[in-house]
Amino acid sequence: DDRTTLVVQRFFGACEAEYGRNTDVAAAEGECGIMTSIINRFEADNPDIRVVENIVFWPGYDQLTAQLAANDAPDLVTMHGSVIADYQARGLLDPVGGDLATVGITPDQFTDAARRAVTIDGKIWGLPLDSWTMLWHVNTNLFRKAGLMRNGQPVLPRSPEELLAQAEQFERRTGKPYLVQATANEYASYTRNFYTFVMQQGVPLFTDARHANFRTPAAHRALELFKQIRARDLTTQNQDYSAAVASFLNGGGGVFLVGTWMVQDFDTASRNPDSALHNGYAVFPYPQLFQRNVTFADGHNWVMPHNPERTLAEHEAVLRFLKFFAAHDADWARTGHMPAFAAVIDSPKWRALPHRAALAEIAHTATPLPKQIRRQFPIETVVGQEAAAAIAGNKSIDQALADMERRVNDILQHI
Amino acid sequence: MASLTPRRRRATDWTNALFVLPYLIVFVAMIVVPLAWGMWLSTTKSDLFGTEGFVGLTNFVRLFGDPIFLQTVWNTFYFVLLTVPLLAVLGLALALVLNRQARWAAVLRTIFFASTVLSVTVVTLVWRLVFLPDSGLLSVVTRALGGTPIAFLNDETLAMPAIAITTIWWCIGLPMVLFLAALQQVPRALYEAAALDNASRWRTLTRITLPAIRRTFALVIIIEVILQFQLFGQPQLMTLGGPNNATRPIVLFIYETGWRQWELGYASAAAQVLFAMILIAAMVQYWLSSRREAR
Amino acid sequence: MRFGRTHPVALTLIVIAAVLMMVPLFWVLALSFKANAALMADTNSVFSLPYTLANYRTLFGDGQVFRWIMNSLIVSLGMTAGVLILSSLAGYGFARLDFPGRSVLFVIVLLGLAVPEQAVIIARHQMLSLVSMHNTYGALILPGLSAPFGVFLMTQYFRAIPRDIDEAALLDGASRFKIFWKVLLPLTIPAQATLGIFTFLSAWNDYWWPLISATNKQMFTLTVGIASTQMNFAQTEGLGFLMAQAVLAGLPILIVYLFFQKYIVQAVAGAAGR
Amino acid sequence: MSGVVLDGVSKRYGAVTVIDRLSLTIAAGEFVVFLGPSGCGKSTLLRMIAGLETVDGGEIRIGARRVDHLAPGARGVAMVFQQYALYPHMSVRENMAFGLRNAHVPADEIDRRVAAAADALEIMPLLDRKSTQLSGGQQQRVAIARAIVKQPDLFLLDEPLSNLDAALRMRTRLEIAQLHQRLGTTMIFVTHDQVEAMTLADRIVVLNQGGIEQVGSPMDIYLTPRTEFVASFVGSPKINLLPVTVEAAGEMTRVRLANGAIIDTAVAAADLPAGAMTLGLRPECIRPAALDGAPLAARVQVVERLGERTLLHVVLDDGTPIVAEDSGLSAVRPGDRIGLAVQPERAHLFDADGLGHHPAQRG
Amino acid sequence: MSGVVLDGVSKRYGAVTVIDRLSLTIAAGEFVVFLGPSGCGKSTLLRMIAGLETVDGGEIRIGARRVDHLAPGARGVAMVFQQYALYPHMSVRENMAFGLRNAHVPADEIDRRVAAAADALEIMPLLDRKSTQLSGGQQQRVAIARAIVKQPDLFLLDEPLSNLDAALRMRTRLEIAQLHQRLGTTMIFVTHDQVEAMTLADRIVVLNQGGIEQVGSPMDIYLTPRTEFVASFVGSPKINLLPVTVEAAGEMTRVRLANGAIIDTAVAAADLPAGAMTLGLRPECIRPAALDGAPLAARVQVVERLGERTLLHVVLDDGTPIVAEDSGLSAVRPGDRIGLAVQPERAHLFDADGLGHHPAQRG
Ligand SMILES: Nc1ncnc2c1ncn2[C@@H]1O[C@H](COP(=O)(O)OP(=O)(O)OP(=O)(O)O)[C@@H](O)[C@H]1O
Ligand SMILES: Nc1ncnc2c1ncn2[C@@H]1O[C@H](COP(=O)(O)OP(=O)(O)OP(=O)(O)O)[C@@H](O)[C@H]1O
Ligand SMILES: [Mg+2]
Ligand SMILES: [Mg+2]
Repeated sequence: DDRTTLVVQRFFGACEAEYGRNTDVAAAEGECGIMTSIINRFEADNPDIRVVENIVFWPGYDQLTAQLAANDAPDLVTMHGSVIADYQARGLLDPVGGDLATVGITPDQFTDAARRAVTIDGKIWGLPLDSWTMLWHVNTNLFRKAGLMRNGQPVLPRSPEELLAQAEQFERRTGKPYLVQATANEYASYTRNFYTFVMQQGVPLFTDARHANFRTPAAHRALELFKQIRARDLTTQNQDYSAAVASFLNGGGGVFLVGTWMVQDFDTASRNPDSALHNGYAVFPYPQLFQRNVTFADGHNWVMPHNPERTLAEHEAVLRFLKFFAAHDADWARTGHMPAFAAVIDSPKWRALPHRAALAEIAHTATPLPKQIRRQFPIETVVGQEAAAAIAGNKSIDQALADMERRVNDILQHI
Repeated sequence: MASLTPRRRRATDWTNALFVLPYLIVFVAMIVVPLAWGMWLSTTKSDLFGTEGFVGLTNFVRLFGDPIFLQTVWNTFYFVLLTVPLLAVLGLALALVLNRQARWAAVLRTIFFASTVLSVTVVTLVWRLVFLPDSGLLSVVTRALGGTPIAFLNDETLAMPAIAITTIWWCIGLPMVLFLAALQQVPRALYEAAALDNASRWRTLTRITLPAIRRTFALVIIIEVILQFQLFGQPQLMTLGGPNNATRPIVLFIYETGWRQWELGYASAAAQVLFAMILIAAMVQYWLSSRREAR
Repeated sequence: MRFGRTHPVALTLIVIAAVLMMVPLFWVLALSFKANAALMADTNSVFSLPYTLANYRTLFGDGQVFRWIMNSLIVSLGMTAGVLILSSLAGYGFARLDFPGRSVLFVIVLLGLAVPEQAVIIARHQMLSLVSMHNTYGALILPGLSAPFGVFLMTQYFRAIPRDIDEAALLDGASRFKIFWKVLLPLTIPAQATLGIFTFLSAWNDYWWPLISATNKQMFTLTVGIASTQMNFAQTEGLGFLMAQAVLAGLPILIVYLFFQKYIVQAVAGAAGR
Repeated sequence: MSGVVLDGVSKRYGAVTVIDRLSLTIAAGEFVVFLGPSGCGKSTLLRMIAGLETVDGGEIRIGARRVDHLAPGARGVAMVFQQYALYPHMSVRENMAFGLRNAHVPADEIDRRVAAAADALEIMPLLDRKSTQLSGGQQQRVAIARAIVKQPDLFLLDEPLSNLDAALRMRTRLEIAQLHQRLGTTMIFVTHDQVEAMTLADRIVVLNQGGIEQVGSPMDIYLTPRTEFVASFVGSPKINLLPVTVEAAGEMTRVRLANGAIIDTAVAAADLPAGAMTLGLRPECIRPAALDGAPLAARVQVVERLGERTLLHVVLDDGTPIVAEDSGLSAVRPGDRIGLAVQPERAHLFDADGLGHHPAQRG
Repeated sequence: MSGVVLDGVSKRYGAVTVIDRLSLTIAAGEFVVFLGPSGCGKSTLLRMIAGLETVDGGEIRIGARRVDHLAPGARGVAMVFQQYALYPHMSVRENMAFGLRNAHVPADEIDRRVAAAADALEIMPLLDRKSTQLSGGQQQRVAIARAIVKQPDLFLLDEPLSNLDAALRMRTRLEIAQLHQRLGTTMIFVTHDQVEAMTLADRIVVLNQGGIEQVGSPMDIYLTPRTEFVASFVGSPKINLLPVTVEAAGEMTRVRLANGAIIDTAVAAADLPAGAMTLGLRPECIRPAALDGAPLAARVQVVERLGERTLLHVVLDDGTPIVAEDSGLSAVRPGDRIGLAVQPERAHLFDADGLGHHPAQRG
């Protein structure tokens, strides 16, 4: 075998049984299926390259870290935008911007969110695959019952007060909670909600790379809103992720706060006559409750770990692989994630996908945390824990924000 | 012993050490050296890719001022207290009842062991489904009985006991098997004598069986203390250490600081503290049991 | 033995406990026969028809599973054999033989019991990187061999064997190794079986070390391999599949257990005489 | 104080039948000794009575109660195990007190009984030792003491004196005899020692291969053994057994040895079956005599001096070995040719089935 | 075949001295019996020779080699343990073959030896049983067989016959005696059985409290016990010991009992220390006699019939208990008043230090 070996390490799971040989990307469904099919297709189209697909358990960073420490770097790795800075700062990644330019991929083709996710110090550190955000998944059947439909469109709140009022109306009319949330064994959504609604108030979450800025009225308001929702029983409680999904599918509540990756599943359900969502599903970006229309976002990217032993041939294979993926961004976007290329968003093909038109604005409103903030993963956990404690009433909001800030600063100080 | 020629004796003795040598080599390579390495790391500022410098005891000072860490210490102790005595007592009880050749005993032994074969991922997943207040097994039962389901894993005071129950369900096989093996060593004649001495079951247990297997009892306690101090997977997967850090154990803290925050020095320091705690707990137990033996 | 009859209260309690123990197990089994989509909508659908073999088909459809099972078997059996050999030798040495520094060494080994994996795993990883051993069976087995538990268990067990059996063998001119091998070792079979089960189990279920040592998918063990196939939200979207994986992963251990358990309870009592 | 009834009890280990439908009645207060060759089932029988072995058939009653379904502790028996079975982690005192504590005997009563038993068995100074720190004989005495303190209805003793020296053995034997007299407890005692059996037993049960050969008083057993087996098993040195043919049968039987010598017996000829017979002569009824006039002549091979008596191992002309007895200060030496005199009133005859025919009993 | 020399050996368990500077020389090929009360240190001594106990002082030589630093396996000894110590997981055959395999004896030779020993000890049918499935006596025989097959230089046997019945015991004893004659192996044998000691031993070593009381041939020990301890320990039933005062000392000593009766002895008066003495009379030299003319009169309390002889437990007028002996068919009954005749040439005297004075030996 004199083919060049390309070691590609990724998450998104394995589905050999279903898609092991599939090269028809259009026929694939779901993150795993589409990813597998694109890679299969790449191999089929590039017979001189052997792709070793190393699938790792989500999110795979423990393993990657161990590999890098053992000088056993793969050629390409899937990485969240929020994590890139950590590896980049330690010199563990190679920039790919120059290389991408040689195959005609330039940063200006990316959406804002995607570009921001891979740009550090003016260099491009990876090829963005997508951006994703939390969305407002709506059960329009229940909304109708609650009298929250106007012109066939759900009425969405425009301020915290409206949110509470509509939620109470919903609750009165349907007897069900307005919001469905995964709050058990789950902190990420707390963090994302918190980030989003603080950002909407135009208050920076971090004053600089080493300092969090959580003891602000804006932060207080964001938590207070969710505390109210919970206190007034306007949300499902004590559901973990699976239970929340099941609950929403079964018509357990009006709005499910979950990410882009569920659009496909719920859309499928809405076509099923037995489902509570039958002909009753719509999805929207988070409503603008405060001054600014922004939504916290993150995204998946391909990055290239630094490896001094990588040969020219291998390097070239990497480039071909990235180029191939860039060309298939539209296929990937069928997962529900936002495309990384502005051109895809503008394409009729993408807009024709269910509900995508309503989501297009995310390309502009999606906002990741500033790139200079490292350790976003552990910070997300800390923020989520403290937010949860405040919302559940285990601590006062101010105490939680103070603890949050102290703990995050502690992490940032010790980098 | 004046009569023993020293040279000869030493020669014999050194060859005796050959029996333990193979293990000792592995022990030194895989425990002693890494431990020393870890101790050194705990005095540095490092991540997995290198060391920035020696910082002395700074990491330890920071640990003892870190309320989150202190909470994990307490959580860990609490968990050990919840599980270890129960594991030992239940394991012993099971072994006592199931220590016979009968077919039903073999079947029951297998049942009580079966949960041990599952990996922590599956165990926690199943028990999350059990504890879920919304649609979990317990809630279904509670509702059927007319009660209101309790959110075990979302309740600051109930989360740890829920994890303890899960752990006991998962781990009961090992102490049971250890006790079973020990019971095999008790000469049957002793039970016969006790039966003729009209000893009640309880007295046979306390005066014959327990003294005969007390070494194993100590072993089980020590092993379980050590294992349960290293609680990690259950809270990581069931509660993520919450709610409000109520179930965050030391190892989860170590994992998060080391692998997520990349503060290897700090994580190593926490690992050393854990080591010291286990050491003290195990030694106290060992000392207690060997003192009882000496008497 | 007539007086060994089980007390009815104890029997009742234990049967109840066994039923409670089994409920989650049966649940796992039942879940593994349900379609993922049905479970996503409602986990309680497990209590009703239809059931399907689809999850198992998917599981075996991925040919990799067999390789991972092989890897896991090699690692687990290798580690079990190694631990049994090393621990028995060392246990005999510590329990029965005298050599300079014996008690100090034993105490040091006991201290080793207290070393948590977290305190050594990074250093182990780096050491094995230095000798480029990662992604080999050796690297997967080696750390497990150092666990002092086996030595502790075997030492305790050897100590409880009556000494006059050794003495008879000594007079029979048996070498120390022969006494160990032919006379005492057969009497420790219950402990061997226990240790065997325990070691196999922890090797089989170990996740953390193989995750960071076996990064090449050809070297994945079953736990790591199975985890790698999972999507982020596998527990929601692939619950049935997950449970099928659990059943598959658990079965070999159960078989190993069934094989060993008869040696735990049927072995010759260590104490001589009736 | 209770009698024991065994009714057709059987015991099998796998395919091997160790006790075969054995029936026996022991009166309350009786002292019965089980005598039999090694492996014949004595311990097994004792353990079945105690409840330590299941019964594969038949039933066992102690006193009025049927016990074969009762737990050992409920049968009111105390047992001294052949291998002692002391509790290794307890001191001697605790070993002895354990059973009493279980029976909730008051502490001072326990102390009293322990002290008394320890005194009788001369283990006072050992009371606070661990039982593993004792010599064999000491362990055996502790085992006896442990049974004694319990003052049970029924004592089972399995070779309880085997590891004691002669003097201690005698004292302990006396102690047991006195205990029996004092308490009137029923006792079953396994021994292989004739003297013990003879001196202690009200009745002796001779066992062979899981069945009973003969039950009777010691003198019965010794003087009128029911079978050849009993005759040869009881008595030390062993009875001489010589094949004979019945010669002329007057009122008493006269037999002819293989070498042609004629011996008169006191066995009534009347009820004797025809055919070849075996003559049984105990050594002590064969004494050296002047060569001429003695019915038998023999050459001395070994002279075994036992102190108070001397055993003469001799062979007849045709090579038949015989053991005869002489006084302790016998002047006979190996190689001597001597005559042998036989006491006719002590000669036994055994028929082809092994059944014994004995002289009419005196008085 | 090697002699054994113990030179001032001592053994302590903590504070307790169990063997106290004991010295003893055993010639090659000799058969020595250790006799002594329970707990006197017999087993300990044997175990020290075997190398199973460390020696706290002194030295031990087997043959020409000093062995106290050698491993047990290197000393060329075989031992039968008091508690058997069979390998529980091995069959009888494996138990016996184990030592031979270790010595690399060829397989067919092993088979031969095992078969021979099993045959001699009558355990042939048990060869394939697990040793846990044997009766006590069977286990003991396996233990002996296991030692025999090894054909060692030195045999150590710790009460090897204690669990055998009389007949088997006799046969096994004979087997051991023949083995000794055939192989000429040195043997050290612990027993508490007189007859065993008497019949087997070339020399008997009487131990007491960790030291040697007397070493001598069986007849020496029986006829001229060095101390009162030896006299009373050896002999069954026990020697009668009566406090006396030396009356008139002619050439032979004449003594007076507490009740005034006069008894003549054959002890030379010359070398006798002055003062109170103890008269030792073995039961077999006190015989019932016609009341008138007998030196002693007594009332019979217990008549103990042992078959070939009868023991008479009598009390003198002043209450002193005495054991006398009569023939097996004694007509004496409890309650009878009888006279007692004493054989003067068998009377012993012990002085205040317990040292014995005996009649001049015949021949
Ligand atoms: N481990 C020990 N600790 C303390 N004393 C002991 C220990 N082992 C034995 N002894 C004591 O040492 C003495 C000698 O014991 P040994 O076994 O040699 O006696 P023995 O002569 O064989 O007696 P027996 O005829 O009863 O077997 C006994 O008094 C015994 O109690
Ligand atoms: N577990 C067993 N399996 C098979 N046979 C056994 C078992 N236990 C005992 N036996 C056999 O049962 C028979 C009776 O044994 P038991 O112990 O009753 O003999 P015993 O009369 O007490 O002999 P001894 O005088 O030698 O102690 C023996 O032949 C023995 O070999
Ligand atoms: Mg027996
Ligand atoms: Mg002894």
